[in-house]
Amino acid sequence: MLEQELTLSARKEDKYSVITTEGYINNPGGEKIALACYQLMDQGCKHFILNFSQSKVINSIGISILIEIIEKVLELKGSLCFCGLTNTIAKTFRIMGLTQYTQIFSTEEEAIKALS
Amino acid sequence: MLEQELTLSARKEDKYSVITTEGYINNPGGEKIALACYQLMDQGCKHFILNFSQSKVINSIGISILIEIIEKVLELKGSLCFCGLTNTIAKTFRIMGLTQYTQIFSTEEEAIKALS
Amino acid sequence: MEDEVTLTIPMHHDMELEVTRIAASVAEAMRLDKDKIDEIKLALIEACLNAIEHSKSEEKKVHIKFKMIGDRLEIIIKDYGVGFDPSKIKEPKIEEKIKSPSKRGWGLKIMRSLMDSVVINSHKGGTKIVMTKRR
Amino acid sequence: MEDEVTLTIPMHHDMELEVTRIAASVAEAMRLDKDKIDEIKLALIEACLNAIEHSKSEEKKVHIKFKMIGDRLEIIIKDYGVGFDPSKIKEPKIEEKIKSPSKRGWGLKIMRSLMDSVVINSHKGGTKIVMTKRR
Ligand SMILES: Nc1ncnc2c1ncn2[C@@H]1O[C@H](COP(=O)(O)OP(=O)(O)O)[C@@H](O)[C@H]1O
Ligand SMILES: Nc1ncnc2c1ncn2[C@@H]1O[C@H](COP(=O)(O)OP(=O)(O)O)[C@@H](O)[C@H]1O
Repeated sequence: MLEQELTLSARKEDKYSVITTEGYINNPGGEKIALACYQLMDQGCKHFILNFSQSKVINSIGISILIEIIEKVLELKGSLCFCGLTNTIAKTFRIMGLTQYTQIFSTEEEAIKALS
Repeated sequence: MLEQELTLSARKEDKYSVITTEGYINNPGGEKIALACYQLMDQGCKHFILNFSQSKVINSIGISILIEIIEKVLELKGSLCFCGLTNTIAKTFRIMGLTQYTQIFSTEEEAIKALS
Repeated sequence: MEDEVTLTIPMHHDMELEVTRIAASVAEAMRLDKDKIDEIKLALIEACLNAIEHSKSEEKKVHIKFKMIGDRLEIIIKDYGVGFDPSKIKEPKIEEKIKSPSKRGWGLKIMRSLMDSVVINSHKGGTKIVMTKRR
Repeated sequence: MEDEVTLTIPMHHDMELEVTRIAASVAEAMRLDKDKIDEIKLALIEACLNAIEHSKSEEKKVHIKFKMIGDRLEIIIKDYGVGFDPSKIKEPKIEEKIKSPSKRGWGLKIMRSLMDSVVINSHKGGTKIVMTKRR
């Protein structure tokens, strides 16, 4: 649906960057997130907080793009964490094993605290 | 749908009563509104404001019960008006000619002002 | 681009709301504005209610098809019931209804008023209504 | 009480979201809780995406049926495509995927993890998936 098209905003801090998305994390949605992350990596950012509190729907194609981002972050010896996940998205990430490589926080504040 | 089942609250003032509904104005929804109005009529109330701002969906069975209420109100030489209608519900009431017997106000405040 | 979504629902009251959700989501995808979507929803509720209430269909189902044809949404509502003769249905008048014991009979008028076009095809084998709305 | 809602959608990306809306509304009517509804939605998205992406169906349609059987919701997703052999699909492992160029292959695992049961029936004429979830 058109209304679901993903939009995002990125905020670069000293030690980390926060990417907040809104909408469906499908193929194009995932690509947008990846692009934003890769641009931040080019600017030297290594630690990422993905705030999905306004993204209630995801699919496995979107998630596989997230795995790509995680791979790149690990290569940089950086870190990536999620916050604002619905119970179902968090459960899915756990089932898939994403939590071996990333952390899940309830809120952005908690994620920031853990990174500071 | 269950979540759409109509609920309502009634407020009796000196000169008028306000009935505020939430949910689908279908057959059982309309019957609930009628029951509330008839109970208020028994208590001597003649002027009614129906606030539908939380009722976004209606059907013609619900509307025909509203016509029944209007008939009773006219017999009592009282009045009935609506507020908080969606554009489509207001348009439908106009098409049906309900506006010959009732007034439509944007807000409850305007309806109250007109009755005072 | 021509796209179709079809939906079959059992003949229960309130199932008409399921249909309006799909309608809204199809119409949103076509970028119809909010008021037009609301009008489509109400017209569709009436068409479904008529099938549910009057068709006496033995299979007890209503079949709905949404066709997206450019900027036009066409909705077909079908039942395999007893049918009726639309030319025999009297136009309702509020002046009469308000005094009459039966206040019903507004569904077809509401459909026709809210949609750009409504075509009814009804015979002993059932009823088919084709309604359209442009963006 | 057994009730059925059927829905046919064209094979376009994002049409899977239309399906989740009907699913949500059926599941709400059955009073499944919010998390279960979300799980059904994601499983259903994956089933529809697979039909859209992999079936190569010539009619280019996905057929979905929702059956409400007491406190159990059964969802059947069908395509008339090329089919596949589920026993040949390797279980994805994150340790491998993270190093592999292809990160895909999670759909079936997600469906199986989120639903109470998933039965796949696939052959050259197409694929039928039956998923269930209890209240
Ligand atoms: N699908 C249908 N099958 C059989 N009869 C129908 C159908 N739709 C409408 N009708 C007939 O047309 C009449 C007028 O319908 P309508 O204007 O919607 O008002 P109402 O449903 O309140 O009677 C109905 O009373 C019924 O006799
Ligand atoms: N409806 C279908 N028609 C044909 N092949 C399918 C279908 N569903 C799944 N498959 C096959 O099963 C594989 C695994 O599917 P899945 O686990 O959803 O992961 P992905 O879709 O990411 O490949 C697909 O790559 C495809 O080969």
